[in-house]
Amino acid sequence: MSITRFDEPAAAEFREDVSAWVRDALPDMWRTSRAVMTPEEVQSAQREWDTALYEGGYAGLAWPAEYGGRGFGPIEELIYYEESSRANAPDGFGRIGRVLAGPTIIAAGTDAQKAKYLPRILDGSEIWCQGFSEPGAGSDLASVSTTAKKVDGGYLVNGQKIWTSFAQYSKRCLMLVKSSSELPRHHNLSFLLLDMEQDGVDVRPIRQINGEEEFSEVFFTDVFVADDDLVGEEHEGWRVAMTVLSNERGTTEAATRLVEATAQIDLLGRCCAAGSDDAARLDDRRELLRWHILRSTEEKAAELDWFVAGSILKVQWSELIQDATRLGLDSGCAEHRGYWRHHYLASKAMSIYSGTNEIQRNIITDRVLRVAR
Amino acid sequence: MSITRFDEPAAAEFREDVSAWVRDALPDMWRTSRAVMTPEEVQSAQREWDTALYEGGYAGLAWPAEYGGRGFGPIEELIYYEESSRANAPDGFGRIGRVLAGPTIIAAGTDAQKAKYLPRILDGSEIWCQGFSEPGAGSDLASVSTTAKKVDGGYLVNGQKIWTSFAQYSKRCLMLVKSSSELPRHHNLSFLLLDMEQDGVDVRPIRQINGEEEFSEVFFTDVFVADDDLVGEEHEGWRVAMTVLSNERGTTEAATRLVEATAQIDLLGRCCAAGSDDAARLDDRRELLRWHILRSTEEKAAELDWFVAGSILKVQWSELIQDATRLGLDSGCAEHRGYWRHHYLASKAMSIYSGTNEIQRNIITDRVLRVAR
Amino acid sequence: MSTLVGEVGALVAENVSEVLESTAGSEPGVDRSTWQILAEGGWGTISADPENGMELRDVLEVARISGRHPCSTPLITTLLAGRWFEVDDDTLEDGVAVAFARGDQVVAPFWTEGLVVLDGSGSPVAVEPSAMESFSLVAPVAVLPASTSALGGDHLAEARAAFVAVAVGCADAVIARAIDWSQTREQFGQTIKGFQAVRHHLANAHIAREQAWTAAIAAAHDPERSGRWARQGFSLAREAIELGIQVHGGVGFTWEVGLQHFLDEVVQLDSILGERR
Amino acid sequence: MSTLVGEVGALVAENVSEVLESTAGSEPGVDRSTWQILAEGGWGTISADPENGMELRDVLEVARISGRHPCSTPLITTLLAGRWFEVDDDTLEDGVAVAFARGDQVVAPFWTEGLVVLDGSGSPVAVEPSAMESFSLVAPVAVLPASTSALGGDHLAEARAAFVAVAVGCADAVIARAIDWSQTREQFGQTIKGFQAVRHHLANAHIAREQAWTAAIAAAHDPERSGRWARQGFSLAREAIELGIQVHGGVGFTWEVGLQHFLDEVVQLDSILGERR
Repeated sequence: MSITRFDEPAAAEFREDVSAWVRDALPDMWRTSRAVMTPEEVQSAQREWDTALYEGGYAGLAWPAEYGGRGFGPIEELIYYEESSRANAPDGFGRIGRVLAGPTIIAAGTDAQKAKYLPRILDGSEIWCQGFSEPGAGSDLASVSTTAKKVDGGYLVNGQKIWTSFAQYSKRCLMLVKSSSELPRHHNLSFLLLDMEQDGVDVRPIRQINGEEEFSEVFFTDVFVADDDLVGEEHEGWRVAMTVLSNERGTTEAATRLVEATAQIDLLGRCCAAGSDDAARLDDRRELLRWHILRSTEEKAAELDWFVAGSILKVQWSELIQDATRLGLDSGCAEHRGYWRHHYLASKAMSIYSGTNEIQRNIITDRVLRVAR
Repeated sequence: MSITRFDEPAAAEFREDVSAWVRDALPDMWRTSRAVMTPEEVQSAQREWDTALYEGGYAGLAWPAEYGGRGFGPIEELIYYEESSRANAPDGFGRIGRVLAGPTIIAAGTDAQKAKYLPRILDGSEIWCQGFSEPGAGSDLASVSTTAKKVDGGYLVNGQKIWTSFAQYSKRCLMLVKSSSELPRHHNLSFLLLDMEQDGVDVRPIRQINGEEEFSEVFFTDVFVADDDLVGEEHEGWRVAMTVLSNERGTTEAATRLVEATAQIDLLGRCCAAGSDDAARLDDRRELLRWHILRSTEEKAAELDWFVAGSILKVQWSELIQDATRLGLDSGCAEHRGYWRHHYLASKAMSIYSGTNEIQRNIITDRVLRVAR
Repeated sequence: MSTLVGEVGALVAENVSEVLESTAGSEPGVDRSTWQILAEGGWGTISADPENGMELRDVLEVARISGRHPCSTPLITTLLAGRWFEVDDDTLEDGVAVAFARGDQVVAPFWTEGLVVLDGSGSPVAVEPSAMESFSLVAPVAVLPASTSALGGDHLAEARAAFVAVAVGCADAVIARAIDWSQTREQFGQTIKGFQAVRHHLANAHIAREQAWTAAIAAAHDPERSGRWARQGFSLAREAIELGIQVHGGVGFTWEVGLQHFLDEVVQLDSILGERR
Repeated sequence: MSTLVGEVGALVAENVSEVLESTAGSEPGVDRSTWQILAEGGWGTISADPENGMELRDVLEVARISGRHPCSTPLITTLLAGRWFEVDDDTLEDGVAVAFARGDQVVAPFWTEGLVVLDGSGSPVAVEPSAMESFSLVAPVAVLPASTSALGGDHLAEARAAFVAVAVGCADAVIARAIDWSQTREQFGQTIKGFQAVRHHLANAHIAREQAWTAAIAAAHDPERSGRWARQGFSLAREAIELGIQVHGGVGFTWEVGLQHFLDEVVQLDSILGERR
């Protein structure tokens, strides 16, 4: 039985457990010398963290117990994210596996897939990435053009994915491909689990607007995927993808963004825009976002009209961070000029990824307010 | 030859002339006891002002000399509006006649119509109103449903117009009616000049969101319009209406709104939101609007890409006044609470009338940026 | 702390909603006859007995429902007064209004003859009918004697939470009407629900309304910052209503359509309960 | 006072535009070879001779044109220096950068080796190549010796007007690309120009860009408030660019598409020339 309200005593107890564990489990180096670590040291701390999560029992919080998880609900997840961000815990490499690949395989995979993949996702030994976005598809995910051609015993994958996090570290990729050029839209896609350590997989980092390389493009040339690695029915991958994406959005992402917004808004209030109405208003909005996340999490746990929250949260946090960084630029403290320029440019992507804010608004009118077109 | 740049010496001279004349011509009572005048006294001052404009030669600034006008261009018009608003001159009842009916008749009317109507518009003896908007048509002006049925010697008009200013004072109405139920859209309307002092014309004031009655609904039941009072070709009234509306929008309206915005923003800066960034920002936007009007007026006079300006100005002044009144509510000085509540509620209509702001944005993309749908 | 409504709140809200749907007039102002029915149903006294288990969060649920109707009743102030003060059931059944500070005045919003007005300490205040503010056609406000003590402290904080919830109800009403209107109004040969600009106005109205609801809930949990929550909540509810009015086009401005009631109610509440910067 | 460009400005703008269209590289940074062509055409010295009749408003026209191209040249600072200082034609043909205050630093934006840097009084300043700011990949900034006197007074005001015009040119470029993109990019079976949300983004970008242009013109006429005009102008140009990027979706964020140059250029200019609150 998982927690459904934050006012249950169990919620406070769980928070204490998490908080104590995070304090203990943080990699030493991360705690003491995070600011001066080399990129290699950061990577090694991230891998260490994946292992620590597994050993501490925090890798599969919301996974059912039969697959090694704890069987918890959204409230425990939120508490975990709040406490780990409060402690500035690292972001492990295993996030896509734990949050997307695992739950997808649990929901739609075969017994063989479960046995083969789940343990290595949980223990952090195999890193996953996701291959949904494509340059030509954009917001219209159903129009992916990476193809899977049926061959003896499996498929040959050809095409290009983009905005792929962790691609350079990944053993596997969960991906949506076009498996039929004849079947109708939404029934022409398949969902595959692809081994990234093959010839024909070419990972190229993308240089972004702020000069960083957070994401990659991945090119696939005749890459083999065995029949055993098809998830769900052939050509019915769209249905599987919808499961994954409904996991992707929502309170968890918002909670991590809240941490980001908090750091920025604190800096504005403490230094760059101290005492201004603008900074005070952003702080009010930040506090509102926090409550909106709590409220949404409880509604999700109580299975109230949960569907609603994801799009609203996405619009809220993306616009909050964009407005905060814009105020940072405009309030113009010399010492933090570089900080704000960097975060301002990076924030421009937030109204686009995870579903553009225009798409979120479409979703609200279509599916929440149910106004037919 | 009219003025094309504000830096011509003629512009400064004209401004001096106008300013001196307005000071002289203002009705005595208006100058001394405006705040305590009864509604009847206000009306009588407005009528006096119509006469004064005629006698001073300011009634037909932009009308050609052959029709009793001065033959001036947009710069002289703007200077006149600036100076008369600076002096808080009253708004005459004759505005629709001078700005819409007269120019329409000059552009599209017959010689007989010109001879019959223009002198009485100029001298203020006949007040006009306009009948375009209808409850069922909204932004889609071409879908008017007030009908004109052909009868011997003219038409019988039936239907309803809405948002009609000055209707209760008007001798005549320039209006768009549906003259054919068979012809295609945009070729099924006629443009008529209707005598309001007939049976079958029923003027009912509209009570607005703030409790005021600035506009009327007008109901027409079998009201006769003679063939002589058709403007342009039968069924080609849409083309005539487009002339009128391109007159309606633009710099002139923006200039009068600037006066309104200035009063509000001054009050915010002086009292209700004194010293706040919000008030300073609104003042910056107000000053920008002023320059945008100047710039647009010079571009119009120089026949540069004038088409552009009207929609941008409309969006600018309506949003500026809405934001100013909202700040007035929020900054919450007790003394001016009633003032802000009144103006806030009234400003809600500004993003709707004179073409909704959504329509303005459509116009910009369609016709200025020329992005085909 | 939980943000979810309890069973009592859900039950009361459902029943109050039924009464309001079936009886409440569509004219703005305080509707005495509807109040009569609510009082007779026992809904005015339910918060006064702690055994019923009605929490502030539950009052919010009822407040939101009551905000959806253009006519007003003293239900919310009565429920609050029942929580705060020792008030006998007869008084509660008559209906209770409470005294708020507004600038240097003390006022009782939604007051009408026959309602008992309680000051900040729960004592009755005599009100002259002539004390009605003439300007407030839609949300009547009685100006109280200047010596009246106004609501303060935790009571003010609770009232703020409850009246932000009323404002959310106002937004609910306008959004529902805007959705209906968008499905019937034709422009340029199609119903306006087909225009993405209209659809995004509706989406933005919904976002603002949901955020306002979060502000109401947060205010109930965080009384120390109730002024900030009220400011945000009223402002967001107002934004939702503004968008709903914009969707209506010109007809949104006519008295008959009645959207002004909801907008003006939120503006009035904000002027009384929102913390000014 | 007139807001209209003069004949000289229109002529220079047209010719400079032709050169930039035909030669300018698409790589961000200072493009020396294009500058060579401009200088040989005599466009760098034209403002130095009062007989040519080039006014500040005319410089704005040229500045807007030059902002439309991702590569930079010292054209605008050279035209300004020619107006302000006694600089010989050879120096102007080499290209001139000028010294601006930025916080407690003095910097020369768009500087590259071979350009003469003039301080606030028109005297040359020696610049070490090592003084380049490492972070500024797209709009190079040289940090000058702290003792350098920066531009002030009327010269600063004129520079503000001219560089707001450059920012408007940046917005022009991004809007033009967004319009092109909207006409080719397909989503959900149609080009995205069919979506009203995209169309309104374009309209709003256009409104912001036109307002920014008004700010540039106003700054040229109203030097006393040049700081406020610069703040507004840069902020509006930035808004236009943000909307243009949003229309591009994910590809707007890739280095290859190159929109970041225009956004970053405006951000850099604002940090140097915009008045902070």
